[in-house]
Amino acid sequence: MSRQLRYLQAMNEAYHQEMERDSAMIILGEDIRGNLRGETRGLLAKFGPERVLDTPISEAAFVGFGTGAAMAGLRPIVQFQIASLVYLAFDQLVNNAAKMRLMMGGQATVPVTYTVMASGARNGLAGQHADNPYPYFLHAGIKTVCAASAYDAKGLLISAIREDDPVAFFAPAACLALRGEVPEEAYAIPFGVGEIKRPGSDVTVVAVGHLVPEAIQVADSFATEGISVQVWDPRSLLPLDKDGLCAAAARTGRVVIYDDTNRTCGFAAEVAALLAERVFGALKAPIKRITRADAPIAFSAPLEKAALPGPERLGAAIRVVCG
Amino acid sequence: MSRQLRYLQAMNEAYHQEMERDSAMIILGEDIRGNLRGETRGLLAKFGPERVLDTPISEAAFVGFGTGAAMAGLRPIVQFQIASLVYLAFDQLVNNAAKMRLMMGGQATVPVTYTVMASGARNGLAGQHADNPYPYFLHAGIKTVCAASAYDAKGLLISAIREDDPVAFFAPAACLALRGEVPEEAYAIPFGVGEIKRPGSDVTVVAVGHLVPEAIQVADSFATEGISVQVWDPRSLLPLDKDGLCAAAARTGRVVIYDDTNRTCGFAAEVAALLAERVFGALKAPIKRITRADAPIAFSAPLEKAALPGPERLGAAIRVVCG
Amino acid sequence: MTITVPKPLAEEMYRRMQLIRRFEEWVVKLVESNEIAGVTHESVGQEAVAVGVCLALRDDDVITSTHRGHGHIIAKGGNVAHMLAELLGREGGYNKGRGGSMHIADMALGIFGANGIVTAGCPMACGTAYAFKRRGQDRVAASFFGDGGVNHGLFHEALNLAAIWALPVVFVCENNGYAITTPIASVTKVELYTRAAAYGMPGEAVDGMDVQAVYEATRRAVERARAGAGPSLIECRTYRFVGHYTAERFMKLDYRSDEEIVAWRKRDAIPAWSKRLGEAGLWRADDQRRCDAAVERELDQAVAIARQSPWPSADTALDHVYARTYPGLPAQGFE
Amino acid sequence: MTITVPKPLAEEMYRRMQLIRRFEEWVVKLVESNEIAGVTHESVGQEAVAVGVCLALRDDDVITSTHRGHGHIIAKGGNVAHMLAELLGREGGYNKGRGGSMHIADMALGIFGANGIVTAGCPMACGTAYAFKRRGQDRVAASFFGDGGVNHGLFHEALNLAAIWALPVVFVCENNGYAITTPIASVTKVELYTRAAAYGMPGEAVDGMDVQAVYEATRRAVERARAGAGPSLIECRTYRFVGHYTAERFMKLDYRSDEEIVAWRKRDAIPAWSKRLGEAGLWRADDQRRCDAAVERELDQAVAIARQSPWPSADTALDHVYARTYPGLPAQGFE
Ligand SMILES: Cc1ncc(C[n+]2csc(CCOP(=O)(O)OP(=O)(O)O)c2C)c(N)n1
Ligand SMILES: Cc1ncc(C[n+]2csc(CCOP(=O)(O)OP(=O)(O)O)c2C)c(N)n1
Ligand SMILES: [Mg+2]
Ligand SMILES: [Mg+2]
Repeated sequence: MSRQLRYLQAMNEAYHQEMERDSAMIILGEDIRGNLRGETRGLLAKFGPERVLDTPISEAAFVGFGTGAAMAGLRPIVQFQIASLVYLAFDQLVNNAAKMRLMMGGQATVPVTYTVMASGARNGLAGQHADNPYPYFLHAGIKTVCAASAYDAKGLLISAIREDDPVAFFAPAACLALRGEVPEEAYAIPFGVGEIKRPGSDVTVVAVGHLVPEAIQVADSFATEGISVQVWDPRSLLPLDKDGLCAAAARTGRVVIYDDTNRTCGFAAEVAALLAERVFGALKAPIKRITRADAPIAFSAPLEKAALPGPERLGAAIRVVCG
Repeated sequence: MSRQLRYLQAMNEAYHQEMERDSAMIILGEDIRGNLRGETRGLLAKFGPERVLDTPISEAAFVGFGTGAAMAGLRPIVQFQIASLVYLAFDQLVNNAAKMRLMMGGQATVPVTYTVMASGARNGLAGQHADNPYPYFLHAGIKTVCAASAYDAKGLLISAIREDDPVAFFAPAACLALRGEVPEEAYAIPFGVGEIKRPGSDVTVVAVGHLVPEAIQVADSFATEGISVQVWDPRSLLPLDKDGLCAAAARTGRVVIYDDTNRTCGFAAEVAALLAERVFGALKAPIKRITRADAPIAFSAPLEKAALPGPERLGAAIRVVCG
Repeated sequence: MTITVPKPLAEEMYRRMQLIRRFEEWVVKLVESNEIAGVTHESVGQEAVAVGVCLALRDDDVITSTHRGHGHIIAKGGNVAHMLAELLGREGGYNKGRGGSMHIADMALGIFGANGIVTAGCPMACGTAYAFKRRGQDRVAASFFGDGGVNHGLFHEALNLAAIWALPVVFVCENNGYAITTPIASVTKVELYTRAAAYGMPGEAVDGMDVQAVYEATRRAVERARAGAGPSLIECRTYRFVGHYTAERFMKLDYRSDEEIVAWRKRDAIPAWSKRLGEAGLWRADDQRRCDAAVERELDQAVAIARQSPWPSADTALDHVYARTYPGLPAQGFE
Repeated sequence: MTITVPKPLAEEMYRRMQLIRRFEEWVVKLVESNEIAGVTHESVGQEAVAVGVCLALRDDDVITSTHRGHGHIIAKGGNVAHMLAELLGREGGYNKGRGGSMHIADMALGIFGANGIVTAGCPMACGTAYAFKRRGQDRVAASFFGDGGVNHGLFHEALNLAAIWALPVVFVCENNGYAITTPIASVTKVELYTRAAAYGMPGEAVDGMDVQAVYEATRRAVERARAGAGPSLIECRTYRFVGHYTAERFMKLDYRSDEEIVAWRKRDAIPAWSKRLGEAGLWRADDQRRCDAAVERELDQAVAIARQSPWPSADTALDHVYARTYPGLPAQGFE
């Protein structure tokens, strides 16, 4: 009942269970067989080299390969070893895979899951390896989920895999070592349904990915001050649970968005814009965004920390909107 | 005094005047010499094949080439024949050129201008050729301008060229045939300074690129109804004239953002978020966004029109916020 | 210059080439009468490549095409009425009017789409071929691209993938000498087909104005692929008799000399093939006329059908974006 | 196996190789003591490539480097104290602590940056070389990349650009047999250097464990480039004695056999070169020891200097993003 798994183990279990269920599934990417982090452990042994493919360093081609394979009836998982590699395949993602169905008038079905490993900053990854590129996917209209816990990782990954459209699954670097309760059987967390990860009545914090556990900690710390903080996790960023978001925001009338993507045109901007449009009347204070600065992440720890959103800033923002 | 030029001629004049001024400048891209549209007319004859380069169809490499050339002391203009080609060079743009200076601790200076031709939809361009990808640049922190008139085209392009950082200059497809007064001498429109393109006191329309002239028409049409519509054009999207924007919005207390990029995490989202944060107290109505739908543009005219922002929708939104 | 293919195939080669030619001429007319919007790239002059390649494929083989795709689609058996309805933006078009010239597809016929991005179809052909291979099917994917494509990173990555996994793909380079205004010799120092060696696959150049030569070369490559021996690269040397796109005629470009165009027009594959059919005693004087007339009838009817096809309704603009939608997805541009 | 280079150069080859080796060993120690954060890729085993190439360059020539860049930077004359300060994230580092291992640069020494994206430096080297050419300078750009890079689209596009414009670039492929865990033979069917032919440039393979062989091959390519005859590709066959990155030792990966590692370690370029120096009568018994001791002193001092370098101040986190800033640019993450 309360089996604990790490985030990467939860992903691994989802891969195993789904590939077992559906022989049309294949997985490909760089060093899948080598299994650097653990999420692809045992796949080669169980499913063989025809379904578990190590690719050359050719991101654009292996994304296009996934599109073609999907159109021809397979269900590929295309794994990006690090998040910023999506840029190398950007045309194949946003101008091909994502548009194929509409452009063909519904003829093509493109059931591909992109697993984007280790997104976001983590201690010393520096400028090119610390991005959290999901806003690009959202703007391009690609279905996107970001799992904040081991439980969500398994459930959202399974939903992503079963979806008949391209879906990007983001696994934040700062989440990969998390542990949590994960049921053994396969289960799917529906897209477009956010979750109140911590109830509260004074202010709503909308948090994504590794910032969800952080936000919960900050929320807990406010209990002593008599400020009741609700933490809402969208889980799937596109489709976004707009009704759930608006309801959560309207309930408190105060909102802080806590998101680790660049500020300008980031996810927090979309949430703020949505609320300014839909629940304007219910708002009691300006909507605050606590995000990454619009800057590449510098290597050195103090600089890195200064550019990232952090619990102190979240706390300060909560005080401002409640004050 | 009132010489009229087309938008493309204004760009052409900027190219000529700046390349004449600075022998470190080169221009490269696909079919620059062939001069399909007119903006590169006469460059080859005047500046010779060493400064006017036709590239192979290798967008990623020619962007990287531009970065290297700039670091070594040249000042390249890298032209994208159509807007969606930026996706093919996305890594070289957002993960290399844009980050080089920070990653090198200030050692590298990368004075490159990317001219992004014919962005946005235009009658039948269909799914892959109708994008307006500036939100990707904004999110990545790349300085970006979008010129709405022939006058702005020349002035903003000259500023872009003189900037010591990578700058993307967007030339919307729907603007290329516009005519307007353009001074003969070289002039620079400063970055980070928006412009009230039409004064008004009841509602502010924030419009970009080809939607600026459209918004002015709609604004004019409201005069008879007694609604006074102000049209504000940011001109440079990054840096954004946040003070000018907030002042314009606060003056009217009502805002409609009229932008031809996808809705989710688009430019309109950023503007709305900014206003919800900064001028919340001055707002008299919800902030409305009239944008493109989050969908690839279909080929057929009625579908294309339905997915794009349009004057009727802008008009309806103005009525809602003023009503 | 003997004819080695059976008579019905030889005749079909002629018919499809002629159908392409006349189709493209109809397209130009419809663009000029403003019935077709946007940008169309005609393949006039290159018909022998499309037909030679596609007739060497089986119906259940797949092609990926390019911005200059009309010929490929017709050669693979595409229905010209559905194509024209698509070009007119109608609901009865192949893509229900959503795609237009650069995206025409017929998944049932193995036409996995024209594509507006140079070489974008190449990796997709690899994935498709992999699906065939994995299912134990002996089907093949042929991927068309132009001379401009061979300098693109995707070309390189896709050919390498196909080679290392021995995928049943035939890469077909339509070398018409130019990428828009850029001569291939100015952007590539080697004969294009020789690049096959960089991936360990066979490559050959073939006269793209000789439909039978293209057909034979493709046959060899297809047989290799079906037998599990992996991919090949075929460079077809051809020429477009017209501009890069319909609009070019008004643009006064001068990247090609009139002499060059005239010299290539003299090598026009369609009359040349008709002549050979005659010389080989396979065709009599009026066989060509009969065939041409049938082509005309087919196109006249197709244009009529296409013109009668209804326009898509604006309220379906956001259909077909996803296989599965959710509330609020895709988002409208207004609330 | 005679020594063809002058004695001072031969000694400098040894010294730089040894400096790289011991530098990398320091790095591992500092990673393990948590003084260096993030991910570092050591070049232990590959020293002869970095040194052979860079000593064939002039000071005013340029290199672009990779994620495995420490060796290249030291070989090009980089200051190890500034490098170590960078790795420790200090203000006195080459990049003021902004870059870390994967981005070290010294523009003054022609080191146009390590780069975390495979082959990203290749097109930049082309642009740099173009700048030299345009200014009439006879300077050269050398671009390093691994065996994993040769399947990337950027490799293809960059080599083609360099070839058609006859740019003074030397492309140096460090073939250490693996891209992380992926053996090169599983992702490429041909000998890597043969791909040069696809661009019409000379290519050759060289023993990457022989510093002099690398040096000679690079000299030839550099002379060609300086003379205006265009780019070359050199494949240096080498091996990394250690894991892909420091962390690998704890990961229990099994993509390489112990025998393979041992066999390559026997070919270690550094003792081999010292031995040749001795055999050629250029070095006496304690020459190596003296040189080694100097290397140790240099590194000990460098570590000490680096450790004393101050941390960057958090309020400068948004400096150096742009050459010219504007109010509100770059945006903070909070208001
Ligand atoms: C990747 C990419 N770059 C640029 C373009 C713009 N463009 C469209 S067609 C074309 C020329 C293509 O030349 P080629 O491949 O030889 O095909 P052809 O037009 O000659 O049939 C270019 C540059 C594009 N569509 N895709
Ligand atoms: C374009 C790109 N794809 C993937 C990665 C992730 N990655 C980092 S190093 C590496 C292996 C590189 O192998 P190789 O080029 O042979 O260099 P080596 O590590 O052997 O020196 C990979 C796949 C990357 N940094 N860049
Ligand atoms: Mg061509
Ligand atoms: Mg390697």
